[in-house]
Amino acid sequence: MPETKIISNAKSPMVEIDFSSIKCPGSVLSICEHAFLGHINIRGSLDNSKFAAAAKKSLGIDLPREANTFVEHNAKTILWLGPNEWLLVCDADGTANLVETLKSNFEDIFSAVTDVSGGNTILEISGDRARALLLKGTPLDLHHSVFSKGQCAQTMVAKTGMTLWQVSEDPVYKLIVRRSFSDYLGHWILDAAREYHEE
Amino acid sequence: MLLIECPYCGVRDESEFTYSGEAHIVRPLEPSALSDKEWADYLFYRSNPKGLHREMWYHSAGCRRYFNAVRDTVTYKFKCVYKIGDSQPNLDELSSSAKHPADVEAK
Amino acid sequence: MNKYSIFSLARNAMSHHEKWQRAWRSPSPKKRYDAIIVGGGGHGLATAYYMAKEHGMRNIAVLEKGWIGGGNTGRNTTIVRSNYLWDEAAQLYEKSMKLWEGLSQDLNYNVMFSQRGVYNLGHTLQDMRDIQRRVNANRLNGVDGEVVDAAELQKRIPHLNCSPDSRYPVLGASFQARGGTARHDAVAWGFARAADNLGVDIIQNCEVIGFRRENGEIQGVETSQGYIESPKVGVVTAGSSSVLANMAGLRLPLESHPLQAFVSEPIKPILDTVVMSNAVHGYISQSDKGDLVIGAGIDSYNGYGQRGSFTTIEHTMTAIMELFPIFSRVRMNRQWGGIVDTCPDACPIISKTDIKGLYFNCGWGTGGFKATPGSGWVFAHTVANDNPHELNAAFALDRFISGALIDEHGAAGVAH
Amino acid sequence: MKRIPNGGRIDRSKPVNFSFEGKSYQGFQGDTIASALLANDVKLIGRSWKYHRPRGVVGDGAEEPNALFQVEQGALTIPNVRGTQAPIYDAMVVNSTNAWPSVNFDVMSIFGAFSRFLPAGFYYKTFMWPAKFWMAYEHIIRQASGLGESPRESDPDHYEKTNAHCDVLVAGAGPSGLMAALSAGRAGARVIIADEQEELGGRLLSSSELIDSKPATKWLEETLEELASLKNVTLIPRGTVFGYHDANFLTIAERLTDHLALAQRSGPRERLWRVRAKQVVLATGAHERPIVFGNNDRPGVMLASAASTYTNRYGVLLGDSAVVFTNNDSAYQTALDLKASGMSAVTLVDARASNENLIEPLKAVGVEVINQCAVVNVIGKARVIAAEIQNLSDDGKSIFGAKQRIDCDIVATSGGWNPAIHLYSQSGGKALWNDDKACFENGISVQDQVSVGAANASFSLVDCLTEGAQAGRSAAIAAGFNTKNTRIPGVSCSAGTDLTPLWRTPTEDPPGRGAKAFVDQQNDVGVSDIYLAAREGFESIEHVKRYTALGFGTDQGKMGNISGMAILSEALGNSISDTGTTTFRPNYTPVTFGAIAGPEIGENLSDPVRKTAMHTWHQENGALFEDVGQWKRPWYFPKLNEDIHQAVDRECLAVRNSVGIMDASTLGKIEITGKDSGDFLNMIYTNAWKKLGINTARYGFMLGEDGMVMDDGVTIRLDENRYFMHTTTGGAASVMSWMELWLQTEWPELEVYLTSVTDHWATAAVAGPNSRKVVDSVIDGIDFDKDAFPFMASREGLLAGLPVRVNRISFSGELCYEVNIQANHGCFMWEQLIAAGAKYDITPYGTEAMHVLRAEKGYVIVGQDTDGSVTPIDLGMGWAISKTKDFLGKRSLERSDTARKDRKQFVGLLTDDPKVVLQEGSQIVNNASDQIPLPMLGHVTSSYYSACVGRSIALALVKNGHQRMGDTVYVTTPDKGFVSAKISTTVFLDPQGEKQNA
Ligand SMILES: Cc1cc2nc3c(=O)[nH]c(=O)nc-3n(C[C@H](O)[C@H](O)[C@H](O)COP(=O)(O)OP(=O)(O)OC[C@H]3O[C@@H](n4cnc5c(N)ncnc54)[C@H](O)[C@@H]3O)c2cc1C
Ligand SMILES: NC(=O)c1ccc[n+]([C@@H]2O[C@H](COP(=O)([O-])OP(=O)(O)OC[C@H]3O[C@@H](n4cnc5c(N)ncnc54)[C@H](O)[C@@H]3O)[C@@H](O)[C@H]2O)c1
Ligand SMILES: Cc1cc2nc3c(=O)[nH]c(=O)nc-3n(C[C@H](O)[C@H](O)[C@H](O)COP(=O)(O)O)c2cc1C
Ligand SMILES: [Zn+2]
Repeated sequence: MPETKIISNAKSPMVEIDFSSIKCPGSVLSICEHAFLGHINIRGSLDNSKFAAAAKKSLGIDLPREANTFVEHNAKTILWLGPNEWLLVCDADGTANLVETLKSNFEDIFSAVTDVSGGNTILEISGDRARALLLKGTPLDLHHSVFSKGQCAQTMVAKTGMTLWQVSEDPVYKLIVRRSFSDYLGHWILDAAREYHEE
Repeated sequence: MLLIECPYCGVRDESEFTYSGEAHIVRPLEPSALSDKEWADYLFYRSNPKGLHREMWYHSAGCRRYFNAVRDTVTYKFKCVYKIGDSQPNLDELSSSAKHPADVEAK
Repeated sequence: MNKYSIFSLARNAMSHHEKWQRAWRSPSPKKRYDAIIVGGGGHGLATAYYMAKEHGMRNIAVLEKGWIGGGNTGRNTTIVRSNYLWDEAAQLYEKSMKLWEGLSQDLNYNVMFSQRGVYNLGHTLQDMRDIQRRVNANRLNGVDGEVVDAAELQKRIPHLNCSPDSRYPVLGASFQARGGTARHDAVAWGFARAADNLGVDIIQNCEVIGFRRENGEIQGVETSQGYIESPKVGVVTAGSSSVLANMAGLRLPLESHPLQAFVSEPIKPILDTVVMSNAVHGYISQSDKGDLVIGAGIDSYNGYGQRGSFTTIEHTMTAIMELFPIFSRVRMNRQWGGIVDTCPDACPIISKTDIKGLYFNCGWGTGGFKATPGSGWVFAHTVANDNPHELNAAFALDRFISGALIDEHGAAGVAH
Repeated sequence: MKRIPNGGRIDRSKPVNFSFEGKSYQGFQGDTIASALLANDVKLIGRSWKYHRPRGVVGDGAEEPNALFQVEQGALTIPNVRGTQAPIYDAMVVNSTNAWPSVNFDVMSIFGAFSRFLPAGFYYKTFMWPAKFWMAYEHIIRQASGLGESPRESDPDHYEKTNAHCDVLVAGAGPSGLMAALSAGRAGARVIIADEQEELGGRLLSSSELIDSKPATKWLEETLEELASLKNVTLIPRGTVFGYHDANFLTIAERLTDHLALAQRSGPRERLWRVRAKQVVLATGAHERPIVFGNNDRPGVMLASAASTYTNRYGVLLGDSAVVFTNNDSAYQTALDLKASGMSAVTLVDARASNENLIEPLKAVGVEVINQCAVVNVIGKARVIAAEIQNLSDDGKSIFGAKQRIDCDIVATSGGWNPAIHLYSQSGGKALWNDDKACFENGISVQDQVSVGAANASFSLVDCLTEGAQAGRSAAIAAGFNTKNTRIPGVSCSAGTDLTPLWRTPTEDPPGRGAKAFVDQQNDVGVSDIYLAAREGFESIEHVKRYTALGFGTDQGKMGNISGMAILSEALGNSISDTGTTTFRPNYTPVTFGAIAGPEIGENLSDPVRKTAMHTWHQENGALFEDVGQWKRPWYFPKLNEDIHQAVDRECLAVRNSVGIMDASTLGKIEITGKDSGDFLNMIYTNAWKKLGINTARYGFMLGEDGMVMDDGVTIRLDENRYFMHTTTGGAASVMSWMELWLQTEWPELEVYLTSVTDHWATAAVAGPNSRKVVDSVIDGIDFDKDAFPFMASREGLLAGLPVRVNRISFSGELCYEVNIQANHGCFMWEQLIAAGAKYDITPYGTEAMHVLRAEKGYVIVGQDTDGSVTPIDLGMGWAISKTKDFLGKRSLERSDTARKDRKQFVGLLTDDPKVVLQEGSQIVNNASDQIPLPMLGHVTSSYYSACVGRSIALALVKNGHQRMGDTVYVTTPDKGFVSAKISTTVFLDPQGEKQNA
């Protein structure tokens, strides 16, 4: 997937990192940044049926209740972050509207909706070595019997936090890292991938 | 290297958590009514037991929830975890469920 | 007592070393002592020694649950310095430093006190401000100190990585020339032998399991070897202090944490001073045997297990690699942990308690080895006179009530 | 070359050239340094640590105390390489350690002659006079200590780390480990099996037994093939399991390139595996222990199993004749192996009475067997020439009769076997003494762990295979897999395991008198040292360890510790189980610092480098950076040839006179939402929040419960139930968890949610009299009129169509607008502002100018002007403390000491000489001529030359300072002098705040 790191007046958080410098076929390891997406943090309690209903009304799907899972709906990914917290990833264009919709549907309900799009970026990691690469930095067990498609987790990778989810069994992973840590993570990945270079 | 069960996310590595000290130290409702000595007790004095300890952990790199745990400060084994607000487990019952001598006494 | 000297060594060599006396006796506990010191670490043994030497108390005992020197005394990185920030702390540690300077002769035991100097590195502008502040305060308190810039530091410690390209470049350091290291075991043994020589009973494998008191006064201690009567009990049990306090129905403002350290294989001399860094969190020196002795930061959780988590070791190792990249191919031989009694203001508690005749000397946390002689000296005074010496008056428990804490976190960040 | 014509696991078609002590030698692929040197008949390979006695190879693995080498030179050099485990490769450069100028002629061997003056602990008794000479003595002691040399250059190699999870971790790949891996692997469990050796197989690699009627090595080959074919099994050869931590966390150091010739190496040198295992099977085998006797350290004295290994596995011909000395059955095989290797004379000396069954096979091949005798002494210095034996009494406690001399090249000895319980002990288990087998063994398991095979004191091959298979199966079942029994292969005949303990050959004289008999060769600890320690009252084994250095070396006493314990119990007259062991600790064998640190070192990786959206712009525009927390913040932007002072003066003047721009993105930003947000803030901050108007801002202090200032910042009310908090750059994360702590644990009933938005926003502070014009020209939708948009107000607008929030707050005391934009547009915004400011010569400024500007106004920097012991009242900001409500830390302010009126207080300082800039961190005194210790009043927290004020200014904490305006005090200088200064207010410029309100 082609990466876009600069559009008109925006720069992606990982603008300085060149993943194509990892010299190996994509089937071995492939990494790209999905910048400029919408990220909306949603807080509320599913024990509050009004909140649950309002969320469903706004999103067209229930917020995932089960820990460490995510759902996809209408080009939106909704990740469970905690017992009263979700992250919604969507197209940049729709973000502002969605934030407004959520806020108005949540009117008078104990909740919070916060646009955090500028603070996050997403990496997609795939290939035979994807799992091994991540395992160099994360204490999470990524074996398919433990962590598979449909699951997500917030954890550490190297010395920064990440939100990780598995998109397909191949495996393809996506991970969110905070903007200010992303350049660091980029360097970490380039270093960790050195082993996989094919001269 | 502890292995900690977050009551929300499940079992995770120690590196995702931040230790947060003794649990159930309730902030006095009316601090100004306390003597300096009572206030000092709340602020600084800790039970610091050798053995079972009720303590707080923060899943800082995960769901960012605080929760409580009972852990043995000698074996470092967690006896149980429970959510903030849940009733305190009975330490005597937990300690009698110790598996073997090494569980209660340091090597 | 056999006097130790090169001559006695030679004489004994002639008799195949068969005539050496015990360094200390192995007495059975008496029924009653004038005072009991609980805890046979360096501090406890020093206390007993100075009680006997300075205060003429001869009918006293040190009770140790295991083997003397087996607590933190036997597992610390042996850094000795006195460049603390606040007046009270500086005076206390400086008293200790002065005692160190004559200790081998005083005890007739070579504790190998090596004044090879101690550097505390600064990596940020704020570190450097703090270093200036501390060195200035030290000088006015009569404690030697010097601020060294990065260029000078590079000359003095050629293998230290002072490159501006490191993650947290070394900007400079404070230096205390009189600081250094000592042989930790010898400190315990030297005090034990000297105390024993003055009549102190050192009783090992004798665990205190309870206190007897009446009308708010201490009567004696229950031990694994039976009840022992004494009107004065000084508790010097470091990581176990809360456990002892609990036996007496007291609580302390302490938490016990694992603190880890490790050594490399022995290598030929390469580092002739002590280097500490708060910011990247590691400290290193080379022992006389040749191993690099490296200390970590405390593990965050409470622990009585004398072991900690591997991540802490890794973290410290990263720090050491930042400071001394040349050691990357050297190997780590052994790692271990101690139980440190940390106090909210990173300063010790040397205090009377609400129970008459019961005294606590604790809270030295990650940095009390350097204070061993001084701590014993002031605590001996406190127990003997039922009153603190002016050097330790500020370290009483009441500071937690009044709020007059002596916050040494800055100077003590990694306080070794 | 001393080789057996064929056999063994060396590849005779692949000669390998290497050098030792500058001389060239040849070995074969498959040789270790030790085997290759022995094959070249090099017996003297090093000098001992203290006495510099000549030493040779004793063991064949991790237990080796002597064969430690310096391998390679320069940046690649490695100290203390264990020659028994390190393979040779082409052009390898090997040197001995601890000998000068050479092993054969070592000047320091003079210490050997003085050995009687250097018993255990001699330095505690000497070097005390004259006191000041100790440092000189110490220098000499140090020069003599240490083994190998550290590199003196940075390591060119790279180290990797990985996390791993498995159902079953098997440590050790001998017969028992392999069977465990096999049965767990067949069951489908995720298995990791690691072995520290170059090849998997353990003792099978040197075994002459048959398994399933095939040579053991054939069975090994087939088993490894099957394991390699199982996808769920990970094999890690050259992988030492070196640490067993809590919750079944184990560490493995895998060596990836050290066995290759330098030119063939690529990729990482080592990989550290951080393994979390559900079940652990310890199949780490056992270490043979020698029997201790006089001069037992002479080159050529070795373990019986090692002698077999060198013979069978490496095809080394160890000499022409041998004496094998044993107290147990296992060494009988060694005698057979040595005889079979072609030696002309092999004598087996057994301390026990004769046993026909054992003797028969030996006699058959011409091995002489002598029973109820013991080797008492070894003749020869640089190599063994002969062994002397004497009769042993029935109880094994005395020797008698005439000494008999047997000429030989090697003396192979076996005192029995010590199960490798290291990892078990590290796991927290307490080893138990087994009297029958005379060894310590696995006691109760305290983690999900089991020991098998020789590690479990089961020494026969059948038992090893059986226990391994069972353990593998049980572990798989415990991890949730279903499985049947694994077939146990048949074993021809297993060697016997009978043993009668004999720790040392008794001596006629007390231990201090006769020939030196070594227990721990690496540390030169002899029987006499242990007796001396006991005599001097060091009765605990832990004391003996520390007094004599027993077990302190790189081998951690694998060979000598247990014997040392036994000898101590003999000296003390108690039992071995009373004496007990010392504590087993990681590392099992030493592991490189590089592997433990891993790849996360250096400028980019040792700690995250946090960067703002404008970072590249700053870089391109010449900024120097300051580390603030993990952030890189522009410190100042020097123009050509400017030093820091010139640059900062210029930046400050630009802000005061025209306009400057600063990157303020790093400040922590937290959104606080919910109907109870105001109440919550009331508890978190010292001042009151509920009446704050929407779109207005207020400054707040946050205290710890101890009443001391913890953080500060401006918080804006965005709407009825939403606030936007700023924290300090370094404090952001801790403030967030602090607030969560209170919300979640103490006041869960409050309807408040917190969301960190630090990274979402990029922020530029545009400050200076011309700032209004600059922001007005690029931002639409905001009326920038002074009254429409007053100080401490907040507005939303658009910049090139992008939403921005503009806060009129100021840390410089100037008219100032902080513009916030979604961070992806941060750089764009910055460039727009710069472009718009061009006509006012807009000047980017860094943290240093910011510090000066705020100091001119007397604004506090938490962490610089405070140190965790300062209250808002001390700072002269009592106005920010609410009298009417409770808040965190309030009660502490009333404590007797905290409420004192004469605490250290925040004041200004003006030097009498306006050109003198005080040093930050200087101490302040009343009277410079007082005696040391000189009472101190406080210290200088901030100090600058202020181009705007036209003189130096400083901020300080001074005892009772608020009551001492105008007093003269004295301030230390770097050259140990003092300068005079007067106490002043903290505000040096624009006291009425006209500029920021303009
Ligand atoms: C890894 C590490 C590194 C350190 N590095 C340094 C450093 O470089 N510099 C420095 O100055 N300090 C350092 N310290 C701190 C220093 O070791 C301690 O502050 C100091 O040794 C404390 O001495 P002590 O005699 O009070 O305690 P200990 O030596 O711990 O003695 C207490 C004794 O009390 C005994 N005891 C406990 N309970 C009982 C009972 N119920 N009955 C009888 N006896 C009992 C224990 O067995 C123990 O022997 C370090 C500590 C550690 C763990
Ligand atoms: N006859 C006797 O008295 C006697 C005594 C001892 C052993 N033996 C024989 O030795 C064999 C023992 O088999 P086994 O499988 O129990 O042990 P083993 O010695 O064959 O294998 C153990 C393996 O574990 C490795 N190892 C040890 N610690 C390790 C660690 N921390 N990390 C990685 N690897 C490590 C060793 O290098 C070795 O390769 C049997 O054949 C047995 O008959 C016989
Ligand atoms: C200053 C110092 C130096 C040490 N040097 C060594 C050493 O060279 N070799 C070694 O094996 N252990 C060394 N140790 C560690 C001890 O073996 C031991 O681990 C430590 O005293 C803690 O005791 P424990 O492991 O028995 O619990 C050293 C310890 C200290 C405090
Ligand atoms: Zn969680």
